[in-house]
Amino acid sequence: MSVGTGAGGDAGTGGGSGLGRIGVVTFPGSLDDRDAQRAIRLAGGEPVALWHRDKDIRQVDAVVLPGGFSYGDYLRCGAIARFSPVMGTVVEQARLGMPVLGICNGFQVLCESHLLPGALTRNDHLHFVCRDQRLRIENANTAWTGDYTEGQEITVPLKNNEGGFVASEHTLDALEAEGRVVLRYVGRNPNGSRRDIAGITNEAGNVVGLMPHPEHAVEALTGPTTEGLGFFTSALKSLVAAS
Amino acid sequence: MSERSERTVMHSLDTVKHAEQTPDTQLPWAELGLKEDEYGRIREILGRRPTGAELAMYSVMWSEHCSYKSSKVHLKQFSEKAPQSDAMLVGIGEQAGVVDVGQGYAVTFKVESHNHPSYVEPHQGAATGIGGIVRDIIAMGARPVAVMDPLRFGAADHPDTRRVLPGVVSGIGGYGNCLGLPNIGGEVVFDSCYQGNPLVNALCVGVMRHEDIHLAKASGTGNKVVLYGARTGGDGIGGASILASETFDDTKPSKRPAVQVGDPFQEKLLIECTLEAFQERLVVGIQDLGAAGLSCATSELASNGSGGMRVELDSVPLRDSSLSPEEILMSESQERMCAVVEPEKVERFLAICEKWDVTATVIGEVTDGDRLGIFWHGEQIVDVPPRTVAHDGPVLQRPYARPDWQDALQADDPARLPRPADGDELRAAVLALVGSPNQADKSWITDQYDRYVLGDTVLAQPEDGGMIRIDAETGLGVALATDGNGRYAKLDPYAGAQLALAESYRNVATTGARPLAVTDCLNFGSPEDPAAMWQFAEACRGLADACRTLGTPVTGGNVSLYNQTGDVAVHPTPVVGVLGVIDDVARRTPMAFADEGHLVYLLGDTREELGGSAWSQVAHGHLGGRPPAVDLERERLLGEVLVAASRDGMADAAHDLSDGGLIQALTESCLKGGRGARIVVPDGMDPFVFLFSESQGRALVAIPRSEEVRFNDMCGARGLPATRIGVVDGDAVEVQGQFTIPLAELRRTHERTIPELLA
Amino acid sequence: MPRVVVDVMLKPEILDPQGQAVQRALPRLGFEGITDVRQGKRFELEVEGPVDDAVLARVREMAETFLANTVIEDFTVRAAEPDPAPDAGAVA
Amino acid sequence: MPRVVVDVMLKPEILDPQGQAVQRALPRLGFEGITDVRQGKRFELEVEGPVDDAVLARVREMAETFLANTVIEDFTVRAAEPDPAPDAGAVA
Ligand SMILES: Nc1ncnc2c1ncn2[C@@H]1O[C@H](COP(=O)(O)OP(=O)(O)O)[C@@H](O)[C@H]1O
Ligand SMILES: [Mg+2]
Repeated sequence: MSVGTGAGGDAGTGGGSGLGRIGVVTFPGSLDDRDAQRAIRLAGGEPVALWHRDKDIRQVDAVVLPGGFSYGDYLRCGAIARFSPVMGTVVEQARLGMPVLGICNGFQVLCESHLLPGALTRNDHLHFVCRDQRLRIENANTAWTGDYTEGQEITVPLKNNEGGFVASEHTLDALEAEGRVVLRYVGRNPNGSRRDIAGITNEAGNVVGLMPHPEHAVEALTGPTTEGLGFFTSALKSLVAAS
Repeated sequence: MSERSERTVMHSLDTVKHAEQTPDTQLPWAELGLKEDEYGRIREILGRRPTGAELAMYSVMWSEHCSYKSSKVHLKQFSEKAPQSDAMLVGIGEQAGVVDVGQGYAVTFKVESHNHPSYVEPHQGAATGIGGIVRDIIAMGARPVAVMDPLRFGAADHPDTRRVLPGVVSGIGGYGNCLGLPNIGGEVVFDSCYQGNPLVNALCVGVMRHEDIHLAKASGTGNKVVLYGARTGGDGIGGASILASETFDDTKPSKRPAVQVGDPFQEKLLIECTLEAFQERLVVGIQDLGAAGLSCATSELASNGSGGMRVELDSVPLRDSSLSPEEILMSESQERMCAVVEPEKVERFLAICEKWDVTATVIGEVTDGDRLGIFWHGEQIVDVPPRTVAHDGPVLQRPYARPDWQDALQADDPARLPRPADGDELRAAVLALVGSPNQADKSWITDQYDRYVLGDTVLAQPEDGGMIRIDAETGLGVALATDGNGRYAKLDPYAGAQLALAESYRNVATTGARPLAVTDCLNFGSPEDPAAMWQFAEACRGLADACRTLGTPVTGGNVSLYNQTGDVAVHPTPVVGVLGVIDDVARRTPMAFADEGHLVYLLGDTREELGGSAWSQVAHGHLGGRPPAVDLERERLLGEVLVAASRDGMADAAHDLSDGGLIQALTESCLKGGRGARIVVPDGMDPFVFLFSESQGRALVAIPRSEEVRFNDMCGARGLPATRIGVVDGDAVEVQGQFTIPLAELRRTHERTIPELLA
Repeated sequence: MPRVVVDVMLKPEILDPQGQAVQRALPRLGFEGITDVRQGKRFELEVEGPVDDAVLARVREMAETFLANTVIEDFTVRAAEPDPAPDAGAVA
Repeated sequence: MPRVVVDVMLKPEILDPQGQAVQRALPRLGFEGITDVRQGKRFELEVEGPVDDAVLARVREMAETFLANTVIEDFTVRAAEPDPAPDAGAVA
């Protein structure tokens, strides 16, 4: 995975082709929305800002639900954001096959919206944790991981308070059996996640949720690595392939 | 609740008219913290007795916390002695100073204390500390881009530290993380002097374009005053005067004022909607609501502006409908701001607030004339010249005197302390040092802070300074560090303040950034104690003198007095933050020794200086003697060399030397890079002094062999001593002829202390 | 004002790190004999009219779709008992 | 197992950002008529012996010093009612 590590200006805005418009939703309290936009740009795509109150998702080809504390994460992480107008459209389009990536808070929103099974609970050590996390790609066939290889290990930042993935044993078994565990923590499990799960996908492989932040590992200057960029390049390629 | 019941209840509304008619009515001025002569002055200013609401305003604005009445006469020096600096766009006096960093960008930064509230309720106290300083920065027109948190706690193994520290850290993290501001540095110091009085300081830095600087003033007759953000509740009523001005006495829980709860989500919305309003040029003047709430915001806005102001207090949206007008004026409810907006732009301003789900209300307007009038149900309850509330508070010339114990303390030289005699004892002393709570790894704390959010963090803890990129095209960035050493300041407050500046300056330069400007938080004991007042006066004098020498003006800061438990004050603790600029962040110098074969150079001179040192504390629990000598010209020279080495790509890593001396810095750089080092003690140098002395003006640098000649030539030409002391190599730290410590052992010792104490 | 109380607790099979942390801390503070601790949430909703069956049914719906995440949590809904004096009054 | 319930709520005069967030969201979800929401904590403690006055007194002490932060919170302690069936079963 090699990436230009330069200034992160507007690497490829649009690129001319109609494809590669990736929406990034801003909820009140979203924090990593600009970072997701930058990652999309660095990957060669065109980031499109989406607003939580709008049903209209501006004809984007894919959507990222970014990290942050939507609505302060006050009730449960993602619980309030799930009911925003934009999510109605995102859920509808996701069911029709549009690639959707939920990062951290976005993952929590996807679980609350029942686009992904399970839930994310308080870290077992009860602290917010920010660290560079080693991960293993378990499924390189989703819309967001095609540029990786199965078994590849990457390091990207992890930062959250409620990142422990839980689901019933039955659901966990099914996720494993169907190859829907996309990412696993390597080394110390940072939050008590069941079966070291860091990210999962839906049955169709177009919706992926993960707790770590690939959008913060896209420039050597500001991230621990540039190994997160692959999520965004993968999506752009999958869009081209699907067209 | 007792606060409320103790308050004198006005049975009927105490209007201005009523006050004129009832000159003899007794008001509870003493309970509100005013002195008799101060009350007399208020009567004189008004030509009558104040109303209850006026009294509330004066009392809170004339408190130590808001008026700086004890410190003003000393703080003056920061302006009087300020070095000429073209970089200063806005100086002391505004919410925060503004510094020109080039390319049309301006940066504003400030450090503030939230010490007392953080002892009462660590989580909320610290959280609202972050909230307050962030609002100061937004109120200058800037987008906040990072926070830092210099912290001091009681003894690491004291049971109450287990209550206070985790709460403070979760409060800072909970609030800052939720705002989406990276935490890029700070300090954690343990010392039993802070047992009943932790120091929780918070720094925020923001960035704007020059043309976006906003000031807190209400001008333009007819312009509207808009209050927006959280609804007003009974939070911290009287908090500013009672909580911050008087010694907190934990034996009387009934005296505990209401604690404020922070709502970082609300603040995040406040940031976004304020910045959007700035962008559309909707704001004439703006002020955050902090201590003293609306009393402060309205009087300062009006006082700084050209006219007067009229406020309809009934329009203030309330969380608690039973609040009296006096309480509304004093409430310190968090997450509120006040903007002055031209009438034709109000609609758009309110629409932006609505977009962000922020409650916003027009509560008044700018008037001609020069009075601040506040109305309640149509009746006037305040009629004051705003300047007298906001700026003409009392100024005290508190007596101060060098304490009689100072000589004995300085005479108690650490030279008498037993020292490690051979390699084995040195080895043990090194492990004891790097595993001691003050010198140990702080990741247990800093891992609770998001350092990545916003995507522009180039350096963060444990680096010497935090560094933020502010322009992605050009690579322009700023670096910040905060430092303070209460032990040095206790031994000599004049030198201690200068050493705090020197260290912070050095930390910034080590990253490759050019130091530009200073903010400070002066944490001291009771100003009513002549000894504490002397410490304060000396520290101010020292800092002002040093800033002049180094050419780095103080742009703003904060004073926190009454930091004591009973009669025992904390160490005088001036915390100094330095801001530097770097033209291209890609040139930054990190601290890690990561490359096998690089040469380790020690810059500067090492003398036997152990007074106030970490070694004397860890090995002997000793504090005495004199702190290390201050040599500001040397600091400047060292800084120039470090910046040049970064710019010209000569140094791959650098780490400044501070508490713990050379061996501490070497340990940190080796552990960060995952590489060992072989070190030779220079000829004629005592190994113990070499490793543990805290002589100032020094740094370690790692130089690729290919750069050695060029680097040496540069140091030689500039006259900075540079000694090659070893090489980055292997997986142990070896001091030849003395001892070897495998990295793994060093790491274990360095990293386990804090988790074991707190987990 | 009439109030409805919604209690939300993690399902028994879901790990409760907060409850566990409390339980582990208790002996250190000198409290013995507590064999398990679970920590959940309590919501007090103030409603406009009287708390009748219709109101309770609507609050139950609210809890089901919003206040609780039924993947991991159980809830109960009931009318509030007439205000109990809190054990710790206004200590301040 | 006998259980004691400790309810911890923010004092009425203290800002409750969590409760407010819930309250603001309700109308958007189509739930009207809720005039205030407060969110607190509920602890369920399983005790060894029967829940007598001595046990309740000790739990009260626990709540006072540990479970609640009495600077900003009030609490109540009581023996648990015999297990109510939760309103929502195992939906997952
Ligand atoms: N409370 C804190 N918050 C954030 N960073 C911290 C905190 N305490 C210490 N750090 C960071 O840990 C590193 C080491 O701290 P310290 O030894 O005090 O540095 P120095 O001696 O260079 O001033 C620095 O990067 C500092 O910013
Ligand atoms: Mg340093």
